[in-house]
Amino acid sequence: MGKNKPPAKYSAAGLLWRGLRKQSWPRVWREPEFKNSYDVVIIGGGVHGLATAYYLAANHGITDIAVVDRAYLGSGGSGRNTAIVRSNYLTPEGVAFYDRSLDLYKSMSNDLNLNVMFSERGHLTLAHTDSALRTMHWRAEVNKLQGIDSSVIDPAEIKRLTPSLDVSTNTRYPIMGALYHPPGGTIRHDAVVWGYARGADAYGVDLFQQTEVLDILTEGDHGSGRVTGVRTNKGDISTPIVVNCTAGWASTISAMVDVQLPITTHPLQAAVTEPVKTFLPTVVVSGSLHVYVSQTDRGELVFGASVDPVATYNMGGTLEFTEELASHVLELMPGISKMRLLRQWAGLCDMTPDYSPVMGPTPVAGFYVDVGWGTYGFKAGPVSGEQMAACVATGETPHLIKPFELSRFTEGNLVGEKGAAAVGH
Amino acid sequence: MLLVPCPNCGPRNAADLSYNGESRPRPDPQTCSPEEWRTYLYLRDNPSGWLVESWYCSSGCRKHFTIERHTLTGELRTPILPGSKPGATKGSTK
Amino acid sequence: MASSITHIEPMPKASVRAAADTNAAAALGLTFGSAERRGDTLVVRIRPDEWYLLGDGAAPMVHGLDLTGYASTVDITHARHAVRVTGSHAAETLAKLCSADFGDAMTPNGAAWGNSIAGVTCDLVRDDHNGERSYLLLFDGSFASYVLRTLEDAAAEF
Amino acid sequence: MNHRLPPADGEVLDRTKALTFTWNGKKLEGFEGDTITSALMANGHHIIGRSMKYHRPRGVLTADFWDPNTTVQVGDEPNVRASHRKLEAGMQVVAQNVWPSLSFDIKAANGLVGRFLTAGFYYKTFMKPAALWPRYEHVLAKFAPGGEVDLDTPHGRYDKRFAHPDVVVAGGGPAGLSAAIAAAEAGSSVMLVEHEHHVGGHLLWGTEEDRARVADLTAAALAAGVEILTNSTVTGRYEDNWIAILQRNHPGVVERLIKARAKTLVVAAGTIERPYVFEGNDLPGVMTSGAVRRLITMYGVKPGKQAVVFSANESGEAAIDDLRRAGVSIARVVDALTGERIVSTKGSKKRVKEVLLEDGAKIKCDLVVTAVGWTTPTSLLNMAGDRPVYDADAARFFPSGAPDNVLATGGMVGDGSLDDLIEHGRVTGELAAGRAAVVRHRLQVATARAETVDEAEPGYLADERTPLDRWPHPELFRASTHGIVDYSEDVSSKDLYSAAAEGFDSVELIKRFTTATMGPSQGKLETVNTVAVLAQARGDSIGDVGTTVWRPPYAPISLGALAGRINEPTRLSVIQPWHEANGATPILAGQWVRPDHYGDPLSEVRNTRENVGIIDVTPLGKLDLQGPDVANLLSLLYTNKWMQLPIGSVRYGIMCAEDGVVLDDGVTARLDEEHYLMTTTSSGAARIWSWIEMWLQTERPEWQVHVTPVTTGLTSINIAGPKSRALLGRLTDIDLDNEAFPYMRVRQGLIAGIEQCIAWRIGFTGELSYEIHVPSGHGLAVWERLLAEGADLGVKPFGLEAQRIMRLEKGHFIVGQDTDGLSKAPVTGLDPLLKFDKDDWAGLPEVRWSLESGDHPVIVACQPDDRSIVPEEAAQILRSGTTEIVGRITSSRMSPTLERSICLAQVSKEFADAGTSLEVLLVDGRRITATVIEHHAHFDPEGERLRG
Ligand SMILES: Cc1cc2nc3c(=O)[nH]c(=O)nc-3n(C[C@H](O)[C@H](O)[C@H](O)COP(=O)(O)OP(=O)(O)OC[C@H]3O[C@@H](n4cnc5c(N)ncnc54)[C@H](O)[C@@H]3O)c2cc1C
Ligand SMILES: NC(=O)c1ccc[n+]([C@@H]2O[C@H](COP(=O)([O-])OP(=O)(O)OC[C@H]3O[C@@H](n4cnc5c(N)ncnc54)[C@H](O)[C@@H]3O)[C@@H](O)[C@H]2O)c1
Ligand SMILES: Cc1cc2nc3c(=O)[nH]c(=O)nc-3n(C[C@H](O)[C@H](O)[C@H](O)COP(=O)(O)O)c2cc1C
Ligand SMILES: [Zn+2]
Repeated sequence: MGKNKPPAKYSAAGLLWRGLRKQSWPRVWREPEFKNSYDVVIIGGGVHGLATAYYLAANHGITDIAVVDRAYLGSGGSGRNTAIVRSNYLTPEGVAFYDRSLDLYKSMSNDLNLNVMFSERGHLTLAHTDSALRTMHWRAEVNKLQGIDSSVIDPAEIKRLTPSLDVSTNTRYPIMGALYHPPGGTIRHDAVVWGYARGADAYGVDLFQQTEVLDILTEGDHGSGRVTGVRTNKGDISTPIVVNCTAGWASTISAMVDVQLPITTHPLQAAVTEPVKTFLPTVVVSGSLHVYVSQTDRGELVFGASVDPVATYNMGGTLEFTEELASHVLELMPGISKMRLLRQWAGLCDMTPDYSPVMGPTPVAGFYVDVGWGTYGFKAGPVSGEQMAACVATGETPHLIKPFELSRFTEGNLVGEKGAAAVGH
Repeated sequence: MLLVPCPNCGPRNAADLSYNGESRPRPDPQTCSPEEWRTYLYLRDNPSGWLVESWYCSSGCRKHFTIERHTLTGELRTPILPGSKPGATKGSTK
Repeated sequence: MASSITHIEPMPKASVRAAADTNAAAALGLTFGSAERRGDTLVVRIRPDEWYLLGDGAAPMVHGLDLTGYASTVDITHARHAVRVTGSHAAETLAKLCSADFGDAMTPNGAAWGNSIAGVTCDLVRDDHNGERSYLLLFDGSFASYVLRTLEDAAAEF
Repeated sequence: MNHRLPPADGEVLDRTKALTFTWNGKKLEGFEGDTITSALMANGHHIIGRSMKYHRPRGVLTADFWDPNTTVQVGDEPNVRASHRKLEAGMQVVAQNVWPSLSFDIKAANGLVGRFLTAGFYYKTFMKPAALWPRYEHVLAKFAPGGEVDLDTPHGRYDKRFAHPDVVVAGGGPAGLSAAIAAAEAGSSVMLVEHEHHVGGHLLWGTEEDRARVADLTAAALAAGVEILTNSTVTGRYEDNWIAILQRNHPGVVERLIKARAKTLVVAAGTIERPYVFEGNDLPGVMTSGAVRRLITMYGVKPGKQAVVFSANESGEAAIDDLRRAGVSIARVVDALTGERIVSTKGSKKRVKEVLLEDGAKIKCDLVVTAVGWTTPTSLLNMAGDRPVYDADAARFFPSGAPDNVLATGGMVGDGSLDDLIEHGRVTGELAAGRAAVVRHRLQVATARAETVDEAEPGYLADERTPLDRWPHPELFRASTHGIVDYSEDVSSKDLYSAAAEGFDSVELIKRFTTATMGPSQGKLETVNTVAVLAQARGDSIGDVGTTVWRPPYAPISLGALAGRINEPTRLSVIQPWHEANGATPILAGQWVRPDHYGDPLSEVRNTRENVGIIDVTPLGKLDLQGPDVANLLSLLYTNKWMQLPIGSVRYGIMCAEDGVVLDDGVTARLDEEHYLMTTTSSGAARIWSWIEMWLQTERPEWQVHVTPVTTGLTSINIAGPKSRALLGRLTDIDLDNEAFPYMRVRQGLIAGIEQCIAWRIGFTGELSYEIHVPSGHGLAVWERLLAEGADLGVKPFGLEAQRIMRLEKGHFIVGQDTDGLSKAPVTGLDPLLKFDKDDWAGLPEVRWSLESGDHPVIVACQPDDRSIVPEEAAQILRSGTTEIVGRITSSRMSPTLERSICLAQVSKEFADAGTSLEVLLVDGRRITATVIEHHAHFDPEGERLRG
């Protein structure tokens, strides 16, 4: 292709150098010209689409790729998620998969030469009932067997790790214990998106923003047949391979080739407070209270919840979300009632019946899906990109994602993550 | 909060009802194939647009009904009680 | 105190379920969502196919009904508890805990509807007494102490 | 108070009431009516905070809520808006974001290296070595801006209320007041919400005549019955005009959240004055014209001695008058309309000293006032779906069209004389009232009592308002120099230029990369300047760049107010007070509070097995079912058969969801020909009720079944143990003889003198037992009678824990504990209950296929070979010597009856046969063995005790 020039190297020295010479940095990615044909078209410029493009280029030498997004890069879930990263899932399939992602995250700042600020601060999932505690134990045991640092800790230990939590027993939802996962933490979500975009661009991948896919062109019968191209608001592109990485909008893209998905789209809401001096050192999740919280280095508390019950593509957000969030957070941390909510927003989540993704080929040849990311897909971005790239490049579904194929639904082999609480992150 | 027009009670806060999602026909359990049954169980159209879905007026009249909702704009139209005829748009205030 | 909150138990209560074409439905009448005093009994059409009979006359009234056809009755004296909120601030007190519109236009005297109060599913009947605002609340009895506590807390400002 | 002006008309101070407060520990005085800021300035303190990144000293910029530079800590409350919060006696006000002190801040050193700390610098550094990032992170976190949370802050009394006004008006300026009056006079109920402490909007710092108009309008509004809420903010507009209003001055509460379902929302939010971008624009002493006008007129504060005023509009002109009146000398008026421009300022660390103009003039001053135009706070309209459109002639954004139930008026939609604004407000108010009347009418018709609505629907009003003029205004955003664009985030126009050059050149990307507009004022001050600078950098038009998404809340809202009173419903059986008085340890089970045990669960088990125990099982879900089709319904929902259940019998059943997964279980009794009583699990009660209604209403509407929940109508007591018959026999007229009343039968009769009681013989505990259901008004009396009458039999209450142990001894599974979200019915091992010769039942196909495939796990009972070891529930079962998971322990206890540990487990089929040895991994890492036993029951597998 000839285009692959490594991007300008980011470093403290470079910063100093350019600062002194008042020189600005080059563009993070090109503004490419629209071509009418590509080897692969990836729909969705979120972490999944960009990582898939990056690994196709980096690991498999496939660089004639267009990534198209109808808005700006990261405008979907990837730009609006609360960026919690962990690998202490309930099923062995889940654990192996997410652990690979965590590994990729650990070396990402170096690999992509961009600081993604992975903050390995420890992740606590609180249990307020016997049965929640039992699930925590279950998860811990499965995790330990796979070499994941994960254990159940008692209220005294919880208090030591996170003094702002109320661990007294006379509350409506007493904290009885927690699943503690020291390698879990948060990451700068935007930086991950930009890092993959910059990396893919350097290999010659073309990134098109404000480019909406309106239809997928096929030959043969709809629902089977094969892909020949995509139609966008900027023109048609012919391609034998289309990868659907559109998360919340996954059904709308799959409907273009009559592939029905086990997905409903629900909004997931989040909010931040005004900044205060840091006091919350860990990530805290409570499944029964439908809330999770962490504090950024800028001092804001970032909150999330479980998905809204009503399926919708509307990202307006609701007042009820903030009300419930506040009352539940104050039950966990009564001392912060005077903090103020600064902004609330919502993103769309592609929920599946078994809280696990749908990845790999479909009955339409050349049409691949990497969807079903629900409320937990950001942390899976790197491994999904790596595995989907392998899947597309080799035509074989790698074993790490084999359990997540679309066919499991009609075959009745659902993944057991449903056993874990609805608020996972 | 969305106002959902119950055919009996009129517009009610969505929180007063329970949402049962996309309505879809149940295959005959004696004759259907696993494929058909699991399509009924798991697969959804999930359109960004008009969708026929079912709600339960759990704190009001306690009736199930179907309604068309636009999943992007939130517009609602033609609520119907099972067994009754469409067009009972009494509930709409829009 | 501008509003009074009374737990009026025990009060006899019956639920009558009857399809539109039954004699029981014809005898009980009323529009869905309204209530009427008949002697010492408050008759409430709380659902399209369900009436509450509240008060000492409930059992005799049930007795007098022709329950042939698709009709039945259940004694709900113990299943549902009644609380009465009366006084000039009754509506304001309830408006702190319940999303209903307590204005005369939407819920005039004699209105009855299902709703929730502070998270508890509840049937409400506006049943003014001598021109004074009054609401009857009926809800699952196990919530009684919670509902009373919450109502009293809400009323404290008045 | 050396900077206080003499008393004058228009001030909101009560000079008879002096208030003492402290500022960074130093005692100062202000007046009632002062804001914290005005009191500080009156005392000569004009540096109120430091900036977030470079820790530059900052003074008043806008002197209102949105002032980015005057955020302080007051006692235990962080991030207080000093320019909005009214002074109170005894307030302890402390500067935030400073270390070690406001006047000397070490972090200000950041300012020196500012050239290198360009936007997004941290993405480009600290990558190597990777191990060091956590340490860098730790240091960065120390720079977090904002105040400090005191974790011992109590949750104060916050409150909420719902409201159903016809019209909500957001904004109490002249346009809003006028709209409110008109709407109220047209018959609407109206709530007028004003963010400031007083209505009047910009007239408050206007002329005497302006204030007279405010007084008139206020009087008219009150006379028309408008509910006026001041110091209150419309914080959000959500679907279907669900409006959030934060009221900060309701008596008796800290704050109150009003949730209003408005039929029409009128947005009259006015305009916000925008700052000008130039070098040194964040030096203390640089202010907007609105700031000096407020300070002088409302708070009697002299903002400086010598001013340069950069003015492009009448607000600048008015500020000049105000300054003169306050005795501030005007060093120079820089007239933007004639093309004059400010280039930069110079100052000491503490204050601006000099202004440089484009014509080269340098003017000494200690105050620079800018009047360069307005930002339209379209936030609430955007929440309703409106997209703002830029008008280059007026140099501001305007709304483009909201839904019919949201109307904008006043400065947001145009300009005009005061009379024009009031007239536009009036017409808008009438339109709002007219549209609200239609909605009100439709609502009344749509609710059930439609018959009570006589009048015809009012005609729907079209929007025929004459639009307000848009006055021309120069496009003034930035000087030829760079300066701060986002004060609270310390983002300069230079940062925006370099971010755009790097490719972050859409408005959303530049926001995320530089954090411009992401701070506490959320773009109220900085959006337009950000967009304008980006447009310049891109060589594009402001309109093409567009704005970022505005989102709720309009103004930050406390978590306390959002939470309100924290009400969490709890349910109690009528016996619960007795349990508590008698030493029960409570446990929360869903919403129910129940006795876990009364001190010693093991002895409760022993007593029940030896004598007789009673347990309060009221939370068991109970549904009264009546009608000719009940048996059909039961056959459809349970996996087993129900058509032939004789009157007087009970039967156990399990229910599946349509995917075959076990949903619930319980027993149902046939009381009469068409009358049944169903029990469900406690947690399943509500779910199963709506599940049944769903089937009846949507799948089998022709069936006739009436379902009534009676869970708490009946107090349920299980009397268990060998002496249960003797005990119950003393209280009832029911014939308890084993022949007359065998196992799995139901009888009705008198118990403890109470009529209409139900008793059935079932045995969750494995003992001879009677479960009685008595009308709950008598539940406590019956409970006490049982204890009194059975004293000689050794009757004792037992709690949930003893019941759990006994059911485990008996091998009964618990839905959701021994099964999980993927356990289809065959997992229970109760194959005889799965009837495939029925036409249909919920989940039938999946259960059949699961059974046919045979590869499902099953529940087995097993016993550790070391009888003293009780494996943890959730301990994993492994293929011997490997780490392959083949099952897990789901229930586990020490059995007091067998004096050994006992378990239920889910294992793969291959490990399910009796006698199989299981390898169990304990949580502490030890591996032990356990043996699968033949039956689920560890105790009395043949069931002789319960049948006896
Ligand atoms: C509030 C919130 C909090 C979350 N918290 C976490 C968390 O803590 N941890 C975690 O792991 N996960 C979390 N998630 C989930 C996570 O954000 C998503 O699963 C993940 O970002 C999905 O990434 P993606 O690349 O697949 O999709 P997205 O990032 O959503 O990208 C899809 C893209 O497709 C584009 N698109 C859609 N239709 C078209 C079309 N027709 N043509 C062209 N482009 C199109 C969209 O514009 C979008 O940019 C959260 C999600 C939300 C909403
Ligand atoms: N703002 C100024 O400083 C100023 C000065 C001179 C003239 N003007 C002109 O006056 C006209 C504006 O008159 P007007 O009546 O439309 O506005 P106004 O600015 O007089 O009043 C608007 C009021 O709305 C309040 N408000 C805004 N959002 C709110 C919310 N979400 N909740 C509660 N209150 C909220 C503000 O606090 C303000 O008091 C414009 O033409 C403007 O150019 C304005
Ligand atoms: C982890 C995280 C932290 C955020 N912090 C802030 C913040 O400090 N200030 C802010 O205005 N928005 C913050 N946001 C929200 C964004 O401004 C924005 O609302 C979100 O990305 C959704 O985009 P949209 O509002 O444009 O739809 C944050 C978002 C995320 C995911
Ligand atoms: Zn209804």
